[in-house]
Amino acid sequence: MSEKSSKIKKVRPNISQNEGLIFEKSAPGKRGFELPPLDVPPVDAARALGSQFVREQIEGFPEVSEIEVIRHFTRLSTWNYAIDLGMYPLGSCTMKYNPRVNEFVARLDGLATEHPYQPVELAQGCLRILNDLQKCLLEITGMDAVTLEPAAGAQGELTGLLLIRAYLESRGNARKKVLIPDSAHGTNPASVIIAGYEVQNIKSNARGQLDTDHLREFVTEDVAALMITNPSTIGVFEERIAEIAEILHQRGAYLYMDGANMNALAGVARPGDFGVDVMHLNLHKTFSTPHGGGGPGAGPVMVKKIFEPFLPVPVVVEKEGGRLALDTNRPKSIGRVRAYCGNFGVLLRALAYTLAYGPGIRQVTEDAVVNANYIRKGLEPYFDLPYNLPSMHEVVFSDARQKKHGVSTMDIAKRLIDYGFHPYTTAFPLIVPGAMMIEPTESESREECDLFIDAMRSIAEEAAKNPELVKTAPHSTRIGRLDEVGAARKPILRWKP
Amino acid sequence: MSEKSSKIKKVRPNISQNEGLIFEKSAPGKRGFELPPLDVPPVDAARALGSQFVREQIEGFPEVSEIEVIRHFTRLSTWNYAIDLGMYPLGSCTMKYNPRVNEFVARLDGLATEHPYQPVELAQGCLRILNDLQKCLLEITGMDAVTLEPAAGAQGELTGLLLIRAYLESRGNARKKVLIPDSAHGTNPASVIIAGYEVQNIKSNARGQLDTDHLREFVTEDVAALMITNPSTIGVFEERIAEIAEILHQRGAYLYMDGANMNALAGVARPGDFGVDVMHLNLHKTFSTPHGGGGPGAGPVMVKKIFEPFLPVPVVVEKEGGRLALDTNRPKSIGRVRAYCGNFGVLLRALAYTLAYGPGIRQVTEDAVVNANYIRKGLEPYFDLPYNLPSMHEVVFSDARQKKHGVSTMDIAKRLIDYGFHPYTTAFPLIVPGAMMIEPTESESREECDLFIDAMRSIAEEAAKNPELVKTAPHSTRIGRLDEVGAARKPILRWKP
Amino acid sequence: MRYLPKSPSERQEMLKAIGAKSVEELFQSIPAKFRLKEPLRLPGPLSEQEIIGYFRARAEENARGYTSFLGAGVYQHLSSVVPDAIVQRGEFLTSYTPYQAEISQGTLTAIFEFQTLMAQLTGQEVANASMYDGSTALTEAVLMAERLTSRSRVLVARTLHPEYRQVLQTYAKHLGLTVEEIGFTATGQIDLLALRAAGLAGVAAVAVQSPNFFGVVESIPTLAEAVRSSGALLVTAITEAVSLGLLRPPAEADIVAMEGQSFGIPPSYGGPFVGVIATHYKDVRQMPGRLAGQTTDAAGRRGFVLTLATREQHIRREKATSNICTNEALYALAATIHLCLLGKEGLREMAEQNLAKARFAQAELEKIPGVKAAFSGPSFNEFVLEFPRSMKMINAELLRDKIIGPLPLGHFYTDQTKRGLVCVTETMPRAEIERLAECIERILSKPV
Amino acid sequence: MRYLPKSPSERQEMLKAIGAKSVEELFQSIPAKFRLKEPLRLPGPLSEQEIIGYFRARAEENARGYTSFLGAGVYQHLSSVVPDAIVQRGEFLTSYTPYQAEISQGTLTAIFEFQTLMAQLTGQEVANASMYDGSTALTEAVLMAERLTSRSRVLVARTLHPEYRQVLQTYAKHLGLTVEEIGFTATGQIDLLALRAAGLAGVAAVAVQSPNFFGVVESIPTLAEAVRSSGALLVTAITEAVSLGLLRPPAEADIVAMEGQSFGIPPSYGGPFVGVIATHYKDVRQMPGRLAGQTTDAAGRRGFVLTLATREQHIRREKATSNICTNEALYALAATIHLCLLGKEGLREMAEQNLAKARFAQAELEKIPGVKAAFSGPSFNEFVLEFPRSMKMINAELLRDKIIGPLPLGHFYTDQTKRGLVCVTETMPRAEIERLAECIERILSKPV
Ligand SMILES: Cc1ncc(COP(=O)(O)O)c(C=O)c1O
Ligand SMILES: Cc1ncc(COP(=O)(O)O)c(C=O)c1O
Repeated sequence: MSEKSSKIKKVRPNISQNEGLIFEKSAPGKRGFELPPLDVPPVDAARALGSQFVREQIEGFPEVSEIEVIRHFTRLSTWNYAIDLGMYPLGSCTMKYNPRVNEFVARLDGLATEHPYQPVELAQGCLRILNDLQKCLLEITGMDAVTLEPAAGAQGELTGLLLIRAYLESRGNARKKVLIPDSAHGTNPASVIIAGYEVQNIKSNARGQLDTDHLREFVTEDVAALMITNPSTIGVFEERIAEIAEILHQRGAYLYMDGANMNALAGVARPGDFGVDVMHLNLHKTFSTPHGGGGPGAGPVMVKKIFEPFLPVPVVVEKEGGRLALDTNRPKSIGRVRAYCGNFGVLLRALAYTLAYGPGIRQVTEDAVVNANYIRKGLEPYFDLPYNLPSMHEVVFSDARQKKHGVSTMDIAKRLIDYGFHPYTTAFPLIVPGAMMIEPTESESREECDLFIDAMRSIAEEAAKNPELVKTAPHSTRIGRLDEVGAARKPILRWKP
Repeated sequence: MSEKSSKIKKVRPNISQNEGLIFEKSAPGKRGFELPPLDVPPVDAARALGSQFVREQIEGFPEVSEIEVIRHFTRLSTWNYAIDLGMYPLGSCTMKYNPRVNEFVARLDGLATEHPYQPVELAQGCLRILNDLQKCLLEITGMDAVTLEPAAGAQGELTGLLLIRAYLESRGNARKKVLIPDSAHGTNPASVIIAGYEVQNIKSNARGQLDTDHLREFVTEDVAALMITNPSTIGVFEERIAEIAEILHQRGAYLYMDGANMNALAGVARPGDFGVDVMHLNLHKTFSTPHGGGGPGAGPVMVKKIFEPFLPVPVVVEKEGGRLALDTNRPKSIGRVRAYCGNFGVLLRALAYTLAYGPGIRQVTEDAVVNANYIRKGLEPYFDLPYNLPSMHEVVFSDARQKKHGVSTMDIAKRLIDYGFHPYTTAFPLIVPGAMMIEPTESESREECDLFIDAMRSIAEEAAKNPELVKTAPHSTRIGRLDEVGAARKPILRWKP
Repeated sequence: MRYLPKSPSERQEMLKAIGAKSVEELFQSIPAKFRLKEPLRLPGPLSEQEIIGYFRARAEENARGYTSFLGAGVYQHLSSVVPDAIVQRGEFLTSYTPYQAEISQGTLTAIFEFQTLMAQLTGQEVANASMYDGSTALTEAVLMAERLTSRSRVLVARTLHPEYRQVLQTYAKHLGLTVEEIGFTATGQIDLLALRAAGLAGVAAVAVQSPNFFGVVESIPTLAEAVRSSGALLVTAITEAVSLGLLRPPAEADIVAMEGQSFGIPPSYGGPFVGVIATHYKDVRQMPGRLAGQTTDAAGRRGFVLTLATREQHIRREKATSNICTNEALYALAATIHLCLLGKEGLREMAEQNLAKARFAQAELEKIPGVKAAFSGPSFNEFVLEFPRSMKMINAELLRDKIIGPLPLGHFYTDQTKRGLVCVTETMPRAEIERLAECIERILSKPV
Repeated sequence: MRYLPKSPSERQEMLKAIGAKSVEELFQSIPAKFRLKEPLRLPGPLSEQEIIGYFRARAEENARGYTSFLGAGVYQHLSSVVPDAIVQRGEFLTSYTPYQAEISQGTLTAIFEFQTLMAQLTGQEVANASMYDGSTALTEAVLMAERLTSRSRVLVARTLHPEYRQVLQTYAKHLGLTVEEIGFTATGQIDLLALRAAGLAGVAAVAVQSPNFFGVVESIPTLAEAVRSSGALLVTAITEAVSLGLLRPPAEADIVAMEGQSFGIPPSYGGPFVGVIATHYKDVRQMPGRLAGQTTDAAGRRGFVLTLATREQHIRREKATSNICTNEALYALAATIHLCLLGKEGLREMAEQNLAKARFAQAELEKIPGVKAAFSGPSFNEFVLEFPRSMKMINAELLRDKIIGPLPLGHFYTDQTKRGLVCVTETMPRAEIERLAECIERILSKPV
């Protein structure tokens, strides 16, 4: 590859196995799994159920052997980038190390095997895990009560909003609107809608912060809550957070905090202390549970005392003697947000993570913030920093300087791939045109941060001197930029024989 | 890569992470593991032991964190080829699928955790595994008695030879020589020496088979045994095997069979039936235990009745009521060949493999032989077949035709890498100059065999048309051919600060 | 601090490079009064060994050693060790949502395969990857029907999983939907007369489950027939996905909402599982959740990308089809691997074993005096029995025999305190089924 | 047949392509009378579930739930779940010996790191990767000394692991080596006077172990001093590798033969473990076993290759330094990962905890009337106690308390029936040590 400059230190080309779709390997009669013999009399399905209820064989369903399955997915896996391979500086995503012991304990017999409907006397271990995690999360956030039910951040947002709504309703008026800064994540407005509210977008000020004067105007009797992300999605702490809370509280509205950026605060400051009423955490971000190519996650919601009666069922309660139980008989509850007891397997991993650090979790936060600032320092001379405020766990540059050469944040992101890195987050937050949102997390060594800084500097140089090289990247991957427009125009969403 | 012909269907280039040595990532104070706190009073080592017994800190020992270790070895792993990635047609090595469930059961609590010195009453499970495996191996080989002690094939050879020696000694004369065909694996002669015998090499005949007339000459009163590999290392069954055994037996010598090629026979024919007196198996070949980049293995030795008293200790014995015990009180035993009870963890996996097939193991053999013959058929027009006898589980070509263009078996092997395959075995057996020894095993699908045939044909064409391309291969790996001569001249065998 | 790759002196050097005197300086933007002065009161730090010890101790406090006849949406099924070995490869486990297609083809290809498998199984044209679980999939399917029909009435069978119905209620409440429940007949199936009586005018969705919460198979073609002309959509939930190995797929439904836990995902006290929505190709733009689509690069090589993102919150914000972002991708992958192993024959055989075992169990249990089937409709691997005494009492006794007995229906249907839902899958040994029958017989034969 | 990637019709098509009418035809070269007519009488075929069931049943027949004080060459040590997660990556697990360096740099680099770690730990210049285990490593080390010195007497300390000595005997017997054993003193260390008395003339190797089989640390400098001038080589075996975290390495030995099981490798009823030989750089060409060396490719990039293969059987056949071929590479990798995690401080801390726990245990046990230390030399994590009654009887009683007691030395040293070898590592909770002491005290206080 002639374009491969010697500046690329982190990767080299190597061979990579091709592989078709599993359906393309199928042949009748191959088996990848065998069942133990049936130890009861067989039953004729058509006779037992009525033939109208019995299906034909499944057209196109694969028939392959075990080794073909192993190879298929092993080969596929080698086409992925991952935290285990290197830095994954996706801003807002907190792609940190996923400890292996968490995978181990999540699979223990007696935990992975438990059924949500088994009698609570036989589920004390599961309940204790939930209860212990709840206590940890309350201590870390400084809040009063918690539900672990929500399956991800977005469901946490919805749950939190429903709690505010339920409380307001109980006081006679659910109100109509939720305020959302323009820097917010897309799930925030989407959740507001499901909660039955209107979205009122509010503009950030020139410093990327919430303008309190502006806010004062918007907080009317119609406003149920403000959803804020703190540190904001540009990685900056809302200095006036207490004032913001006060403005809301004075008008009977509440402060919801999207806790996606809690990796900047754990052990350093507590939302409960600075006026937050309701918040969620993303355990698959801050608490290290693996992202698995898109999930699972968990989005616990923490609230102040007044919202507690409204928590979704079931609620873990302590009975006398330390016995734990699941309470579903809660008349004021917003109801159930998903079946069973939340993403238990994710919650369990988050507890394992918390126990590994204990109060030392503060060091995590410090390292995350040091890394972000180190990268900021290293890249400030090369990239435009639209909001020059102190960065916490992430830093957001823009492609303003590179745009002059026709090179966009997406181009730089793709070129980073050639340098051996996963791209940063592009195109978010919306308040930064051409955003380059970089969150290294605490899991990166100085060496990896230095390589990243080097790569970005080198790309900045390329953008000036050889913009085409950057605009056509990546050049070293097994596949080039894909035709996304074509994919969406006439979507092919499944294999067909 | 301009030389990359479109004939390469199985692989494409992709990026691959670089990584230094772990020592190069070390920094004082980083930790990758923490111990639970000590629950007894600490002891001052110098005081307790005498300071002359206590070491200084270990110069250069690494200090790294858990994520660095995970990334280091994950990155390293991506530089390897493996069975899980594709065909590994190393002749004589039987690189077959290593079932995942075997890894699972080998790690079970109550198996992986057991100590070899725990009382036999508390080790009945381990002993039962050993005993069940013994029975299976005896049924498969048709032999009378077995030891599971040897840690690999080579140690099996030594053990087998010592058994022959001990028996002969018990009859008054250990004799002096062991005959070895020139097609034999290098471990055979090396083992003979440790057993205190001289090696007498004997030439194969023009058909690559043992010449019985020739043999008759060599089998004198000095000869203790003949070590034969059957099917031989050219993948051909010794048709005269019974006659060979007879020649030996008539002169009081014994037939040792290197069972490395048992993947051609299991379920089809039994060495015990065709005159073999002593043999070993390589469980890490025929019985699917993973090769792990060079081991571990296990090399059980099966013998005819007369050798049983001489088996190494310990011997698993059945007591009344089915209770099992380890017998070490065997006066005629050759002694101990390694500590404890053999490579138990490997033996266990081999049993899991055997149980998965049961009598169906014959199908394995059939598929292995079909694959080898299919490849032979596909490649015969393109490569020289020095011994044109019916192939069993492997086929050995030579580079004779390609040599004319200056292209050697090693060059073709290296070029195969560019085509996405692990090379076949080169430079063995010695009776084939420029050998290309191909053993697909039963684990390859027709699709993978076809890709292999295509690749080999394409390389044959390249060798004729563009020999330089082949001679300088591989071109697509993250590193090129390495300077082996330089490595051996002034060996650098460890990292130094 | 074993997870942190920094030495103390590296920390100092990095601070120096930043130009900060201390790490405190980096937190100056947080008002001083909110900065914690004391360390948090958290348990730990624990070594790896202690963490394992903690969780092992918890595992001991659960139901190890008990035989369980619980199902009700969470099933014990056989699975190979292979899927778990593969999902633990760092390349799958520790990667993010595959936004950067060039370095995410592994995940994207697997998602595409998942979508295909789910479509094949459900008899639908397209399926997404993925929803949080079955309950939220059902809920989102109803919301999707609302968008497609612009109507606001929802009719839900009372035979639909009670917790699914509760989740639907939670979501529906504030969206102006009215949810009406439709009862069931003696067959255990939805009451078609009641459905007709409720009227389909203004109905966005009729939601049923098959096999339903009582284990009874609903007649989807009949329901589709009944619903079709009204303009309402038929939404079918599936909680026991293994049933699709044998049962006619709900091809006539407009939207299928499925829980995929049965495909090799451990019960794990209720999650994480994997929800799926499958539907008509034409309605895909109203479908929530991730979709991978096939396309090519400039060189014409096949590849996969996340597509139709204009449905999603990160593009459309308040106008998105759903707020879902993080989903259950890793379990979609696990289910994909599991199904590839099982294959056409394996899945059918597994389903047949379920049927055979459940029928055997039902026959054994019905031999007990006073025990009888509660419903007459066809069932797969779950069935409701009516006992002569309260389920609660019987179950309390069964625990002494280390058996977790039938799910007491009274918990969800207050009038059904003597009824229990029995689940028997291929994992249940015959001997344990017989032991259950013996124990119940013994319990019932005791004087009250 | 789930491991076989062929459909019945593919088999037929392939046979057709080969030109064979049936698969039988491919076996024609085997004389008909030797071809089996009947299927083998083997158990199975078993499904994966049944295989797991079989092995779980075997596990139940072992010592689960017992506390064990056994060591004697096989030790319980803490290890992280990380090494096992990594060695299970197919790229490591399912690759062959790295003959093809271009596609084996992962394994080769790790081997190079292993060699480095072993050299650092043992205080030697170079180490190989790997030998079958400690016992064969010791044996091969002695054979290596024979080659280096061209002498044939071997003096072996009786304090060397008895099974290691037996293995040495098995190998030595037919190579013309005479093995003489040297006794021990009241310290539990080799008897230097006896060593001198035996005379070093014609001696190839003096073989000792430290800490020795009694757990007593030998003075390697003193031994080296005593041996050096004679031209014999000092071979030092190490069975408890964790001791090197704290104890002075045997830098003065000429050859070190080590068992690496202590580095995170499970006991697994005695194997597979990993043996190592370490020695002087100048003697490396007489060393058996695999060696990876650093080199470069044509572009000057660093890489690693197997080197000095001219020592090995596949090149030198009967003139090779050993017959070893397959070794224990995967466990060398596991040990490497384990040691990288432990690191400088972690290994020392682990060793210190062993010392502290063993000292605590010894003190607790010596409080019991009639129980006393058998030897006075310094010990690490094992020590021999002398009891007022037979070890056999005491151990039989201890089993009732679910304790596997000290190893009865009488098994190996017929005159020591009242002595037991106690091993206490960092994994042993204080409470269990105290329980052992209580149980022994109770047992001994019973009238005979
Ligand atoms: C700031 C922010 N809020 C909310 C979310 C949504 O969380 P989840 O993906 O867990 O639903 C994300 C995740 O991408 C986020 O970055
Ligand atoms: C024919 C033959 N014999 C013997 C051996 C030696 O076996 P091992 O490597 O298990 O010692 C091998 C393995 O390479 C072989 O192929």
